Amino acid sequence: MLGIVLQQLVNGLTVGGIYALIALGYTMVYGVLRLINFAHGDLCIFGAYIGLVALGSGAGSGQSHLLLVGAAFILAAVVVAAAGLALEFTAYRPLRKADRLSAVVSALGASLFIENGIMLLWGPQLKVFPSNLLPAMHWTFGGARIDLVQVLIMLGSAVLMAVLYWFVHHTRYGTAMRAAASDQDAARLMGINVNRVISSVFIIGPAIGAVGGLFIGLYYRQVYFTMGWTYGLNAFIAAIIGGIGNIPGAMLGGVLLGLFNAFAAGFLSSSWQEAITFALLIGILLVRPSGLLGERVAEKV
Amino acid sequence: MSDGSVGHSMRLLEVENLDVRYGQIQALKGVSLRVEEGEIVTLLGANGAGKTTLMRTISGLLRPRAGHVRFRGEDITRVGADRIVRLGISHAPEGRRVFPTLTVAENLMLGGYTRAPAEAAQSLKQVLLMFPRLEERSRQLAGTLSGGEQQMLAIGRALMAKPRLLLLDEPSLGLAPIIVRDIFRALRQIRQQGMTLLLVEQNARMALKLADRGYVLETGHIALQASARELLESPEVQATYLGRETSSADGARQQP
Amino acid sequence: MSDALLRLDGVGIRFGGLQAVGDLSFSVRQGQVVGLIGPNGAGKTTAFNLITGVYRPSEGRIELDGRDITGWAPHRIARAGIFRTFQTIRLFYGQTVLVNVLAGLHLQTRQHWWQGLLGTPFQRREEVELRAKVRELLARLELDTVADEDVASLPYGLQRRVELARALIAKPRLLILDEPAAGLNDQESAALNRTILAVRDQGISVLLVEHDMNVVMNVTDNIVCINFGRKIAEGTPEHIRNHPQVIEAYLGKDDDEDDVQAPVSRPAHLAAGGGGA
Amino acid sequence: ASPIKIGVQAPITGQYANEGQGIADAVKLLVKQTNAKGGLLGHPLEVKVCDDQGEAAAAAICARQLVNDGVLAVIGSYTSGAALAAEPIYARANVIQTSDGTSDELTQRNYKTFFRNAPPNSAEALFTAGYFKAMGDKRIAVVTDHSSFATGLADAVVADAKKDGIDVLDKAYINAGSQNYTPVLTKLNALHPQVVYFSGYYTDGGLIKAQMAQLGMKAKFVGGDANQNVAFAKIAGNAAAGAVIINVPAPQDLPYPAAKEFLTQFKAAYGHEPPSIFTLTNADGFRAILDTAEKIKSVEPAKLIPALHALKNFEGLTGTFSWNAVGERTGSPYVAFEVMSNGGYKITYPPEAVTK
Amino acid sequence: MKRILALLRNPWVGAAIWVLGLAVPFGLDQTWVFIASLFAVYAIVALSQDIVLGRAGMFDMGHAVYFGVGAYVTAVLNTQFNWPILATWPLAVLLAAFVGALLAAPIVKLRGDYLLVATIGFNAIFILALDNNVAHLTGGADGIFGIGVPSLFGWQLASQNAQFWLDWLAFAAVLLLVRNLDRSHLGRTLFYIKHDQLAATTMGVDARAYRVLAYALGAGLAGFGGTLFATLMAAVSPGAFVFTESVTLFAIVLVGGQGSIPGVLLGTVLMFVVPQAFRSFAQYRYFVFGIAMVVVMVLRPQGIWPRAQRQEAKE
Ligand SMILES: Nc1ncnc2c1ncn2[C@@H]1O[C@H](COP(=O)(O)OP(=O)(O)OP(=O)(O)O)[C@@H](O)[C@H]1O
Ligand SMILES: Nc1ncnc2c1ncn2[C@@H]1O[C@H](COP(=O)(O)OP(=O)(O)OP(=O)(O)O)[C@@H](O)[C@H]1O
Ligand SMILES: CC(C)C[C@H](N)C(=O)O
Ligand SMILES: [Mg+2]
Ligand SMILES: [Mg+2]
Repeated sequence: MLGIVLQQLVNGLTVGGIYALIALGYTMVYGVLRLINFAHGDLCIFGAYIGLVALGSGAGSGQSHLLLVGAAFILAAVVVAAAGLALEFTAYRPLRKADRLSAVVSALGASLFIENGIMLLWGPQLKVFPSNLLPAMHWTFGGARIDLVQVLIMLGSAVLMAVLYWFVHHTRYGTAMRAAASDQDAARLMGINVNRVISSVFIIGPAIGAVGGLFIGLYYRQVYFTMGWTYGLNAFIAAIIGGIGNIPGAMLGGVLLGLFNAFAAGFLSSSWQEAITFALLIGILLVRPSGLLGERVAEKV
Repeated sequence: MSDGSVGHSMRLLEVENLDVRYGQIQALKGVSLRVEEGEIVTLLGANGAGKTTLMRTISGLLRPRAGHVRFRGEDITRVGADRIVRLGISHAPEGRRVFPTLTVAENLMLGGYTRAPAEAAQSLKQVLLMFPRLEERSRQLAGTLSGGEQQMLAIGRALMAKPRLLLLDEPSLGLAPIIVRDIFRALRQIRQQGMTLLLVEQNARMALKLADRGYVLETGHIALQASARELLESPEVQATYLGRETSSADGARQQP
Repeated sequence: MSDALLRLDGVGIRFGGLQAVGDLSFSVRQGQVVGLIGPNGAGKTTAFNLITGVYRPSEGRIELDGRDITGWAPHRIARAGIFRTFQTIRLFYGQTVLVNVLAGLHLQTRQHWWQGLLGTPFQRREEVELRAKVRELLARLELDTVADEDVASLPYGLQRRVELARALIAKPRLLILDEPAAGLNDQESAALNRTILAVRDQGISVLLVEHDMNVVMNVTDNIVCINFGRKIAEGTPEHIRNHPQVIEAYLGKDDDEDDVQAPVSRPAHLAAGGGGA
Repeated sequence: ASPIKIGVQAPITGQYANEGQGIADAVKLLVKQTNAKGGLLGHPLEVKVCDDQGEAAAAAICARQLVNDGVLAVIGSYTSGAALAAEPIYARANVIQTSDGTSDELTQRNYKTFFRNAPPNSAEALFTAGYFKAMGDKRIAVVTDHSSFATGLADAVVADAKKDGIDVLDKAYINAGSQNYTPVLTKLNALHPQVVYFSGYYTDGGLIKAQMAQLGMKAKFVGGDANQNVAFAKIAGNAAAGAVIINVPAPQDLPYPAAKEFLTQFKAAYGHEPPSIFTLTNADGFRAILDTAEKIKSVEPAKLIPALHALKNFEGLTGTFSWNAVGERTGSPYVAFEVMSNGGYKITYPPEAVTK
Repeated sequence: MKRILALLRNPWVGAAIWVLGLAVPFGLDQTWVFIASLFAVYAIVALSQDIVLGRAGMFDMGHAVYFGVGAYVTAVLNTQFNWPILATWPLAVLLAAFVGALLAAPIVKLRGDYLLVATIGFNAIFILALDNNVAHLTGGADGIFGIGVPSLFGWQLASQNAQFWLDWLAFAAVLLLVRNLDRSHLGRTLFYIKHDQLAATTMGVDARAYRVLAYALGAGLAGFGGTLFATLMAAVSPGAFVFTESVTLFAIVLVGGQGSIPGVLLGTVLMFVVPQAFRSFAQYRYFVFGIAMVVVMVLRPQGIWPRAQRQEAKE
């Protein structure tokens, strides 16, 4: 029994780590622009495709696979960050002063664009990652098995998140980001280049998300052009559970969601798992409308 | 503060023929004004006259349709707000606009965002001396401060940039009489430190008593400009902006 | 006490560790104008929010006409006859003055929702009547010329008046005004004084928060001064004006020119306020 | 002469896109060949393709559109669900439909216009239970998605297996495409099954096989007919070898010369092999319709449909078959084959079919 | 251009266009008749979404649920209990409205984006319930097929044309309802709540009750669209009511223009009719759509055809 619980813990933490990485992008953009960037999930999956290209093209070049994988991560992060920046410039910046919902629709449009762009570039069928990219190592403890990809996912996400947290909460630039998040004009009056801050959010979030996307590719070894929605939605839920706009919240939400998924599927019902997840989400919202770590700033009247 | 590098003939701030629109509404029409180094200039005007609009245009938050803003001889009309701060203009905006989800300390720290940390720390000491309440509340989220406390924070935050020119938009709005006085005292202190001030106030009497010169803005254009003393004595100004003394002989201010 | 319209009895609320309002008791009688004053952050707006149901008091009792209305939702409080304006204006921007003021007639509207959907003759007739009522009031408040303008395009002073009209048309028993003179120049605030007195003359009680002593001292029958959420003085304007604690905490000593111009290294009152009483 | 329109309703996009494209490609290839020979009864053929995404809702719209386009016959869809949703619409409009959908319901609703080009679930389930028995598998866990095909097949397998005295430990549902199956597999593993039987489609089947390996599960993977697709082995990766699939023989294992010729032509035209046997079964459905129309010299539904119901011993690419009165394809042998590490298949059961 | 728009806004011009629409089966081929029916159905659903989103200001991204409830009520009652199609109408509408009210009641107090997430959740749960074939009524992932045709006074509306006319009539009824809403106390109250809930409640508006009412109304109309959809398609399946459909409905309202009837209809044309008409570009369809959505929002953030400013002014 303990073995099963441990195994489910491993299962959950793996997926949770991926969710958390993607959730960070949602939360950062939301924090600064109050915008649900519906295109974020697609950007992340775009990252997986870019990684796939790198891995596919380098496969015969005789490099050690680990190096190749590392290069794929960097390439994916860079390309997706560039895409994020381009997205911000074209789809969101012109709507900075418009109604919030206009930007949401623009984001939905961007999502369709990216998703179907991927389809046009890579075709409407599943794409499969090469196997054997990573050494087939695994460890057994207490009846549970964990393999190298899973360890990499957990470690990678933990480190990235910690760095990001430190950056946003303990550096001047991070404080400036939070200031821009709360009042852009006032931030300008402090000498903060708000446009640059927003751009940096659209660089950091997608770059981290691309890492998450590539982890998906390495772990499940199949990607599909509409997958951005599924993962994006889950990550978004994670961000909400944790308290959207809040970086530790995104991490907490992602991990909780992953664990919850695993335990719900493993012990309750695999086919109702998603419903149980949403029920949890709605329950949390009703009890804590701003998520677990979201601070309630009551509206002053 | 009077460094010789700035030629004496050079105006600190010069606004020339400014036109600003919000969509169809023309908020400013051909507004010109100037502020000399070390002066306190006040801007009077009814609601909607365009005072805030003028301030926001100077600090770069709004782009004028036509006209120029020059600061120390340099044309800053098209310069972004964040760069203008670096040039030496600080703006404590209307409605305080503190960062509600940041602490008081973080708000102040951002006020000195453009400066070296060590210099900013120096200014912080002075600001906290001027507004001790802010020191007590330094870890509180700014959004939960009362209106007066927020106003102190907004002024303190603007001072953190150690500006040459401080723009203050209605610092006394919604504040208790006693606080209003405190704030004006603080403003006097600031002036003694040699800072230049452009002040918008509904409380015309107090503003004119503090200022050297004043402008009266009416529906987007300058209707009157004169020394503060002249304005105080002008019948038009008295009728519209200084009603307290003439209309209500029993106003609070007349009490011993 | 039996003729009190509104009565607060030991009302208080905490936000986290902060007692924003504590043990507050006072009452407003029929046809009275009562002023609530106090330093910034004293809890005046919070008290209004407690009375109008925006916040729920954590202790104490609020009565209207002897009926316990503590903890009622805002719309029920409105039904009981209390209407308000806000410290920062809250109008429905992008709509005309007329439509804004129509909101005040919500409780006097008789049509059912399905009648609206079907467009029954009764519903159409009522819509015409409601608009006529609004125009009538707008004329009285000299707002008729702007009735069809978007409120967003109006100067601030007029916006305040529209907000007042919206509350007045609802036939309040008690009207609550949060800093109605903020940002008005002296001419405008003198006009406000006249309006408040006219409202009172119709038998409507008024409770107002205001920092402009020119308004407070001239229109109120009774003033309650609070500090740190607690009442420190209550009485006629005359009484309050000379009340040492009120002067100390709120009004300040009236300074003559010299005093103001003298350099003050550390403002005494600020220090006193910050130190807590 | 005015063209005769042929519809293709298939998942051109969606999870099963490569199957849908395979069907569309096969039909286009046959149409090209037919037109090169002068068309059908002197009329050129024209193809109308509609993407049903493997989705019942989209399928109903496709059916409406193809009917409005005035097609004579529709080839497809790949999934039973999409075929089922479209079936009544074609029936009302008297449009012939041939599909590889194996859900038994397709032939149970008495629509005269439907012709199945693959054998039904009930036959497959019976064969599968027999396979378990022959292999000595006593403890099986069943996994299915929610499609009518997969649940139908899973239920039938469970029933038949129980009749054979096999212990069915659990029947678990997954949501197709959700990828994260380790939680449910962990749960099943705790029951120590000898076999995990999966009745759904290859995209999930390959992943389940891979995740079983990741969890170190000892159970054997056995998949239903919808797992036969070139992508299965790619998705399962290192873990693919040893998976068993139950279906009619795969394209490369077809002994018939006609099949070999078609495969060569297909490869020449598109640069790759067909994704699965279902490209060929659908081609067979289409070929049978063309052939019958030529024989009776008519494309009148009133004449063509009864003629198709009487189709006997048609020489298909996938073997000789007939259609009975309800449009059921009769006469196709099942086999069980094992996936090899190079992605090829090795037939392991029944003994008479075993590849040497 | 302004003048043309103003002209098109005139109700008589709208009525004339509607009458012209009645003639579609005489002038155009069957493909277009089907597309026109589809338009009528989706227009009803989009208008109902606009009640909740554009008028009451609730970010509902799960509106396909109520569309689905209506469709499934008709499908189940007709195929499994042999109810005539028209007899299922009232139940489809009422049940959808009821479900809407029930789901909305606990969540209407949530702020914008949180409400949006909760409604996405409803949509996901709804689909799973359908997939899991709850109560063995919904037919699982592949849904229900073979829904019958409506009959009126013993006359079978079997032809595509007859169905079109039925849908077109229903569409007119819904249009009238929505137009009346705009002129009523209810419509105004929803506007107040959308704009400033606190200010509205202090005027005596029970915001929660009104929001639930708006939700029920929107859900009921969506359910009406659903029952028409089930009949038109002769099949229902979860795929027609998934979250992405909700997203499309949501986008229609904003691309067209919140609270603007012509805007929403235009949005419906763009998102549902154009794709049907350009089937041969299927591959590029959503790609182009995506670009179009961004471009429209950037150029016209209020939507292509925004609500007339201050409609209320003219009495
Ligand atoms: N964001 C805006 N959009 C449209 N019009 C605006 C906007 N801001 C200000 N205005 C209009 O511009 C004019 C000038 O406004 P401004 O705020 O500059 O006046 P002000 O003198 O500061 O008034 P107040 O004393 O009320 O602060 C007014 O008519 C106002 O309605
Ligand atoms: N929602 C809240 N959460 C936390 N603290 C609050 C909240 N609302 C008010 N406060 C605190 O309660 C105290 C009273 O605030 P309130 O707004 O009532 O003051 P006020 O008397 O109206 O002041 P002003 O004259 O400046 O408007 C302040 O210290 C304020 O920071
Ligand atoms: C082609 C097959 C994989 C189709 C599957 N047997 C179904 O009925 O859906
Ligand atoms: Mg102003
Ligand atoms: Mg207040």
